[in-house]
Amino acid sequence: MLLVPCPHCGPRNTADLTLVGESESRPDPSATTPQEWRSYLYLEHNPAGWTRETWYCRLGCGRFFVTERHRGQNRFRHPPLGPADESAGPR
Amino acid sequence: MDEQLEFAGPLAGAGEANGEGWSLRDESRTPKLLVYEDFEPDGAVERQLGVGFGASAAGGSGLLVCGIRPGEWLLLLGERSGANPPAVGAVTVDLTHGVAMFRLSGPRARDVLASVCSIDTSEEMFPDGAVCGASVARVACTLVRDDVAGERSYLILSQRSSGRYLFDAVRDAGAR
Amino acid sequence: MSPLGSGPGSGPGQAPGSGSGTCLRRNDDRVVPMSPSRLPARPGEVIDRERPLTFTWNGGAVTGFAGDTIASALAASGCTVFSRSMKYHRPRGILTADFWDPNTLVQVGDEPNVRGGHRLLEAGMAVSAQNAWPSLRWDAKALTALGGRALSAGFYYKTFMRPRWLWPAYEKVLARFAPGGVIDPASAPRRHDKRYAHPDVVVAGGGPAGLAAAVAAAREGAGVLLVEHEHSLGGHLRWGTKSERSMAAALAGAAEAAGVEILTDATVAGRWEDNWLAVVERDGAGGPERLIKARAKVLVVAAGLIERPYVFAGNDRPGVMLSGGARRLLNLWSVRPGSRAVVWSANAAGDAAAADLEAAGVVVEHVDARTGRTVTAAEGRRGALERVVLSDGTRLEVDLLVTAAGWTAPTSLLNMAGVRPRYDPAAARFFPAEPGTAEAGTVLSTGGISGDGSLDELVGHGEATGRLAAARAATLAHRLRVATAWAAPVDGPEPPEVPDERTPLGRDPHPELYRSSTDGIVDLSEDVGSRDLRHAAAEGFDSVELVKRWTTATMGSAQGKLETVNTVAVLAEATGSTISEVGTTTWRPPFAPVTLGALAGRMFEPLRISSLHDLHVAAGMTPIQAGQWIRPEHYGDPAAEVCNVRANVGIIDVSPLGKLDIRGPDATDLLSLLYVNKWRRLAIGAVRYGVMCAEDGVILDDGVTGRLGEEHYLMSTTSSGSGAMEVWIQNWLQTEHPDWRVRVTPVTDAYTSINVAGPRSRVLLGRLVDDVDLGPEAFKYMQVRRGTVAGVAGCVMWRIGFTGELSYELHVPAGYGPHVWQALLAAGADLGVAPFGLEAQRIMRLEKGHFIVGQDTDALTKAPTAGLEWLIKLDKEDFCGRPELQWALEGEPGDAPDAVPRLVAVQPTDPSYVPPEVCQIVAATPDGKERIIGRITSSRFSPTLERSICLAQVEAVHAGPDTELTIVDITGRRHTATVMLHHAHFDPEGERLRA
Amino acid sequence: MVQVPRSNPRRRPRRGRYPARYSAAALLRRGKAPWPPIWRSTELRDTYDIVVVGGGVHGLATAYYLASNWGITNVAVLDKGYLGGGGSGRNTAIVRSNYLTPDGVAFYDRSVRLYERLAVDLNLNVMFSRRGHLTLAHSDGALRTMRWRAEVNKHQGVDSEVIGPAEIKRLVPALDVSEAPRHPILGALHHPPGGIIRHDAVVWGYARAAAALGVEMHQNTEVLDIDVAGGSGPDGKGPGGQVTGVRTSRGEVSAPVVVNCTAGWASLIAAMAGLRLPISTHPLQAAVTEPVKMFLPAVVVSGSLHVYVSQTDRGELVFGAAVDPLATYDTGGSLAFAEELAGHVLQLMPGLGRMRLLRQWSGLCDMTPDYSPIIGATDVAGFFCDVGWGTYGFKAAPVAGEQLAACIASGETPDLIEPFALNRFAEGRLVGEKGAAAVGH
Repeated sequence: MLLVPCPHCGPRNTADLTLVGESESRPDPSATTPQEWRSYLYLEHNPAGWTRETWYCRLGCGRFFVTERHRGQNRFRHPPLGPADESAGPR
Repeated sequence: MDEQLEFAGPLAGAGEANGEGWSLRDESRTPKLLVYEDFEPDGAVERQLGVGFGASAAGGSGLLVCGIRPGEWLLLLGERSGANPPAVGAVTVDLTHGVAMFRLSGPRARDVLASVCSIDTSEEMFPDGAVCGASVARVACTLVRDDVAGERSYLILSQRSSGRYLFDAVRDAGAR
Repeated sequence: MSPLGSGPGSGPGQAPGSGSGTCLRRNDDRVVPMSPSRLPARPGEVIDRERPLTFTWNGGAVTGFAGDTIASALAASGCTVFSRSMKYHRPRGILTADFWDPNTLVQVGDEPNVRGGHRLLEAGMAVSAQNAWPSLRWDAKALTALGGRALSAGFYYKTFMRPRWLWPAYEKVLARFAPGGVIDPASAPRRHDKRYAHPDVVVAGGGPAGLAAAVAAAREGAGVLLVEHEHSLGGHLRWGTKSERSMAAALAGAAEAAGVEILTDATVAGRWEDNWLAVVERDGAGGPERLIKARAKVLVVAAGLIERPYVFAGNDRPGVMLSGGARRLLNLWSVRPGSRAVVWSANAAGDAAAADLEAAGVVVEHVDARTGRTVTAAEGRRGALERVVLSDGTRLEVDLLVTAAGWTAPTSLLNMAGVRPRYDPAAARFFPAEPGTAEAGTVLSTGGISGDGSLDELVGHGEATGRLAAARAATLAHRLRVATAWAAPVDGPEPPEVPDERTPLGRDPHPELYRSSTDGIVDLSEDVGSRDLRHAAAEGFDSVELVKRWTTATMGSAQGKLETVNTVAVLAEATGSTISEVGTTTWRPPFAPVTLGALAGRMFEPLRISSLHDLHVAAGMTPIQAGQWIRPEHYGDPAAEVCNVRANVGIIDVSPLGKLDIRGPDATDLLSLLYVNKWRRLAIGAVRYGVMCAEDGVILDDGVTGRLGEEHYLMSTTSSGSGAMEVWIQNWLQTEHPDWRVRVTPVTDAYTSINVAGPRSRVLLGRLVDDVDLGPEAFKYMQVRRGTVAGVAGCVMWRIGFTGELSYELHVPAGYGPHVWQALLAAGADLGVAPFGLEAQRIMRLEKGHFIVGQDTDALTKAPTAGLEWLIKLDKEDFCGRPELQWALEGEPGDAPDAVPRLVAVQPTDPSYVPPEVCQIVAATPDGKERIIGRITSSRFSPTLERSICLAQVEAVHAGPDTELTIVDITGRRHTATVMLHHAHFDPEGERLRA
Repeated sequence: MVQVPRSNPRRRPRRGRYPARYSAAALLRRGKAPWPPIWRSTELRDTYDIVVVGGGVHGLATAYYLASNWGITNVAVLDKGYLGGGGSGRNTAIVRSNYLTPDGVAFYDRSVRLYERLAVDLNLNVMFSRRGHLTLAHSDGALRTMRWRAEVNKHQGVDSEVIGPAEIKRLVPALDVSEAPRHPILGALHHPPGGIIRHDAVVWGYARAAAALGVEMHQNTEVLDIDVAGGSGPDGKGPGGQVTGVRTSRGEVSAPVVVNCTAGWASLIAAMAGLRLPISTHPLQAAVTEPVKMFLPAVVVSGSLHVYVSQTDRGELVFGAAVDPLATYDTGGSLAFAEELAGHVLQLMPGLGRMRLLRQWSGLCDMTPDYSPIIGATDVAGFFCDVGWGTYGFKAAPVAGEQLAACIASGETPDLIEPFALNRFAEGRLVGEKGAAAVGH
């Protein structure tokens, strides 16, 4: 089981966390277009390489954070980028 | 906590189970206060409480301060102590009734835990005073190493409603 | 006559077409005497002749000794045929006499596919052959009639296509040929323990190199777990010379002394990211296996080598054995595998086998494969070996043929770490290539897998590997402690990265021996021959993966341990390429089969109960599982419970209702963000209903939130949604608004929640509350108060009305929940108070037309569909799902508003007819057909209105009041129903709850 | 829409055109003599009318129906590995049509009907075993969803019904239908037409039949890039563009039509054409046990326990589960999967504790937000998609191939696949199968 580098707890089993998804910035809801908004809702980059991801440390510190993972080789870039950045909206 | 009224714990029967080299006790009555960091964090709360995330420290009269999450502390006010907690933090919430708390003690306590929890409880990785969030028998718990008189001892805290299931699961694990 | 084939129990070898079953049945009542093939006591044997064990083989009693495996005991008793092959049902004898022996899988009691070559003998075992033949004789004939000679691999793809209706019959016949033992679904489940471990170093393999590595690592201070596949340590030394055996003993002793944790009869079944290992402790006694989930810092793979069969005509005939098999039988269990033997040897192991056999009094013809002589055929009759033919035409009358053709490195665990095997023609085997992944530095190999050498060289390499492993583990341990919040602080700097300076093991030259000039069986478990492989290649299945799928080679019980390399070699030969070019198939976990029981362990299925659970049980509740919660569905008569609430007063345990304590100056902003409606002007002491939507406008959850203070709210969510909502809210706070000054604390379990409902609820509550004015003016509908109930301070009271009655929701500190519940029942006895369950509540909410998220709505239901336009406030600049809701309300190009579903209340024309939930609503189409236009989402018989009532989702065009709908019954019958004006069937103006 | 030349009118007779016709008689005649190649291998040419990317069951079916139904044979199927090496050879080979939405039901029902004829159509026995399919319900919510599906299925003329524990026990005696388990079996959706099939055989059958019609299969030919002209993207790719060809590990190929049938890799191929898809790639794991004598007569599925199980004619139990929650292209699999799986299987059939897991593996699934595929044309002219198949692609291959072939050849989108167009996401019209997945777990 992959160890996820939680910036607060330290390395933890994947099963202790939840992958929230690709970090995607949330369009301004009062000014957005259907095109833009639905890209934000549905479209993925889904590369086989490095991706910025938001993780939730469900069983540990309860914190959301952003890190980079290589989705092809399934390993993390250390160290993690720290707490979740504000651009990453819930999906 | 009102002493006139009878406090109903999470368990039905005996609040205690014992096995070879371990014992499990219900300490859910223990008053528990959740304290949050100030809204503009300046580390004052941590300085005052003496510990940060991942650690615990015994205060006076049976008070145990546990850093359960970054910027969040759970204050356990020992059963006897009428200790009034330090008035710190932005927000304080009484979780006495919402959280079940069991104490797993004894030389074999570590082995019992090893069959229901994936946390490395070696001396180096989980020393006395250590605090972490972990799954115990698939229940989200806070685990505190709180040795008593030099004897290996763990506090296992979970949401109250899972308490009875959790107690039974840990007891069964010990019964193997 | 040779001892082979003569002894009782050897019957299976007899007349073709008849077989084991028949003959064995003849033996049923015969106790089989010890056969001459068991030799007098010999040094190094692992059996205890003082402890004879009697068991049964196909019903006949047989006796072996403690320390015997099932196979060795049977061999000692003279048995030569242990199974029938999968496809052709050819007799099969011992090949390797160990775990990987494909021919000695047997049924033991209710346990199928037991490795007879590995499982230790126990008294009273009921052992039987798995592919016993005559029971399938008729089918056999049927199959032969189909053309036994055309039974090449994949033949079934080429026939049975027509007539289509006949295929199922063919299929049944084919299925009867399924190999393997018998599982009894009724056999009692056993308890399998599991545990986690965090060793510094795990060594897979307890041979000389593995032992040396474990000892060296432990001496460097590492915590070491040594896992050995066999029943005792020492690897190939165990059946070796006196000095080799004492070397094994010495190493084992050292491991013991160094404090190595030793597991025998155990396997590292798999390796995953960051050295997450599955270690399976097989219970030698056939008892419950145990799974250990080990997070190792470093894994040392010392799995040794597996001997490779040679492919030639008759190579699967009983009496043909690998050198290791012959030596194990002879040296571990003192079983003489034959009396006249050809030993065809290409290496030292084979030479040693020849010597051992000669020493045991076997007449041996030693044929040196290194001179180019090969075996072309093993011939005989009645499942026995009688003659071996060599490439130079020599014919030798023997009853045993021992081959030593070379080795296969079981590199599975290394492959799982990204290390690819690479073929070396000079050494005629695969070796692990350079580390393939970044973390491969934490996966090391030693021993036969890595190379050859003298015993001293192997041990030396093992020790170097152990020291390297310990050093790297120390570095990782240091980093782990530094990174882990709760770990003990580290003293001193990080131990330096240790480079790999081990002197590599050499590689002994070995002739490439895979297939002779004749064709034979390549995969003995699957009955796949070299001809099948060559034909498959000719048919275009020219890659190893394709040929594997077409012929099923390497897919059997041995999972390629014995046959993969031969498969590759034959394919290479057939396609005129090299073994390196063809490459090998992927070794997939597990390394050795694992029981489902061990993998499952004890399943943990958390349950949640409220503080009132025991009271509900005492009151005779009928429980229902709602997610993890156990709740009272009713206490006997839900309809009566409804009537009692409507007429008197009832109390229901709603503790699972999600509750969140929200505090801070920005609390109101948070509510405005989460809910689609407004919260700015909610007065202290007031509660409001709200709906939350996801970013796609779909309804997520609903509930009421009360304002307890200037900066203090208590929010309620649905019971099923509470967990998800906690995370949802944290996500918004942490990722979108980390600057907001608000703290959200889940307090669901802190309160026991009791809804007191019914016209007499105010009276009842009045008797238990004195610090709150419950008067209709003082405590209005949709208000919240804090006070003392039955002497319990700190209770929160909401005046709301899910049931449509005057009702109060009490949130009581959970420890005092039972006290308050009992006080209510006691105080209200004269008022007719009684508990009611979920079902009664569901009926009443339906009478009121309240929807349930997830039942009346689904994953595509946007707020307007549920009739919530009035709630959505687009003049807020931001809230979850705002854009989608705006477009849903204002419409966008391409919309077909008529097709958007609407949630409506529906009443069947026939008041006694209750349409099943989710039955479909249809409308006629122009072409005279019917189209689904919606469905019933909730339906009940209302005891209050004495008629059936429903909620339904129908396309907007059909959602107008008084529209007549057609409901299709499960039986296909049609029923009419009418769309109502209001969602509420009962008291639409809500006079009762405002009373 | 590009006009694709047709070599001759649709439905030319195929019989007799095969390199070697399969039959029992032929088997006997040939005895142990080798058979001629199942498909001929040719050199990769530098131009085709249509390039299908992905030599799995979807790509091969598409190519086969282009050739057989529309006479379009100048087609190359390219695969970076070997034919059927992806999801086609890694799935659990279950075939069923008991879906939730009318659209879904009609679509998959067509697929099942094609499967029933496939062995004859392709003259290769795909061993379709129509043994019945049970979807167990462990909660009222789940039971409601089963009833919902049954209702819709019936209305669409598909044979499905909700049955109770007693009937379940009668059909599959090994199941524990008592109240004892934590997740008791309350009922099931019984779907008699459902069954299992030999997945590799379907791949080989389509490949062999397509090859016989002139379609070329090129293995070990990886598509590295797609040439698009006139697109709105900076590189001339993307919406508004027109496909002109592909660059492969074995050279450039020009083609006016490129079809993306690459399942788990769909996002990567689409990106080459300048398109972003609503897809994330998750592994789906499966496992097989050692063989035992037949005891499991039907396909058994439990949604809430995330397990499906069937017993092959070889006696092995084949298990599948839900997709891994962790999005990744790594197919290493996990131990957690095997643990969960075993635990759940034993909850359903407690007597199987002594069966042994023999092998586990993973395939890559292209998951869409509404659990429905993406089929048809895209905003890049000549670039077609047959992706988003998640965990249900194998059972849909025949109909997807048939309909996509029609879509490409005729330039019009057939009704059956209209609901599954890519633009449904931009227009916020997701498919209702998500309702099934979300209602009453």
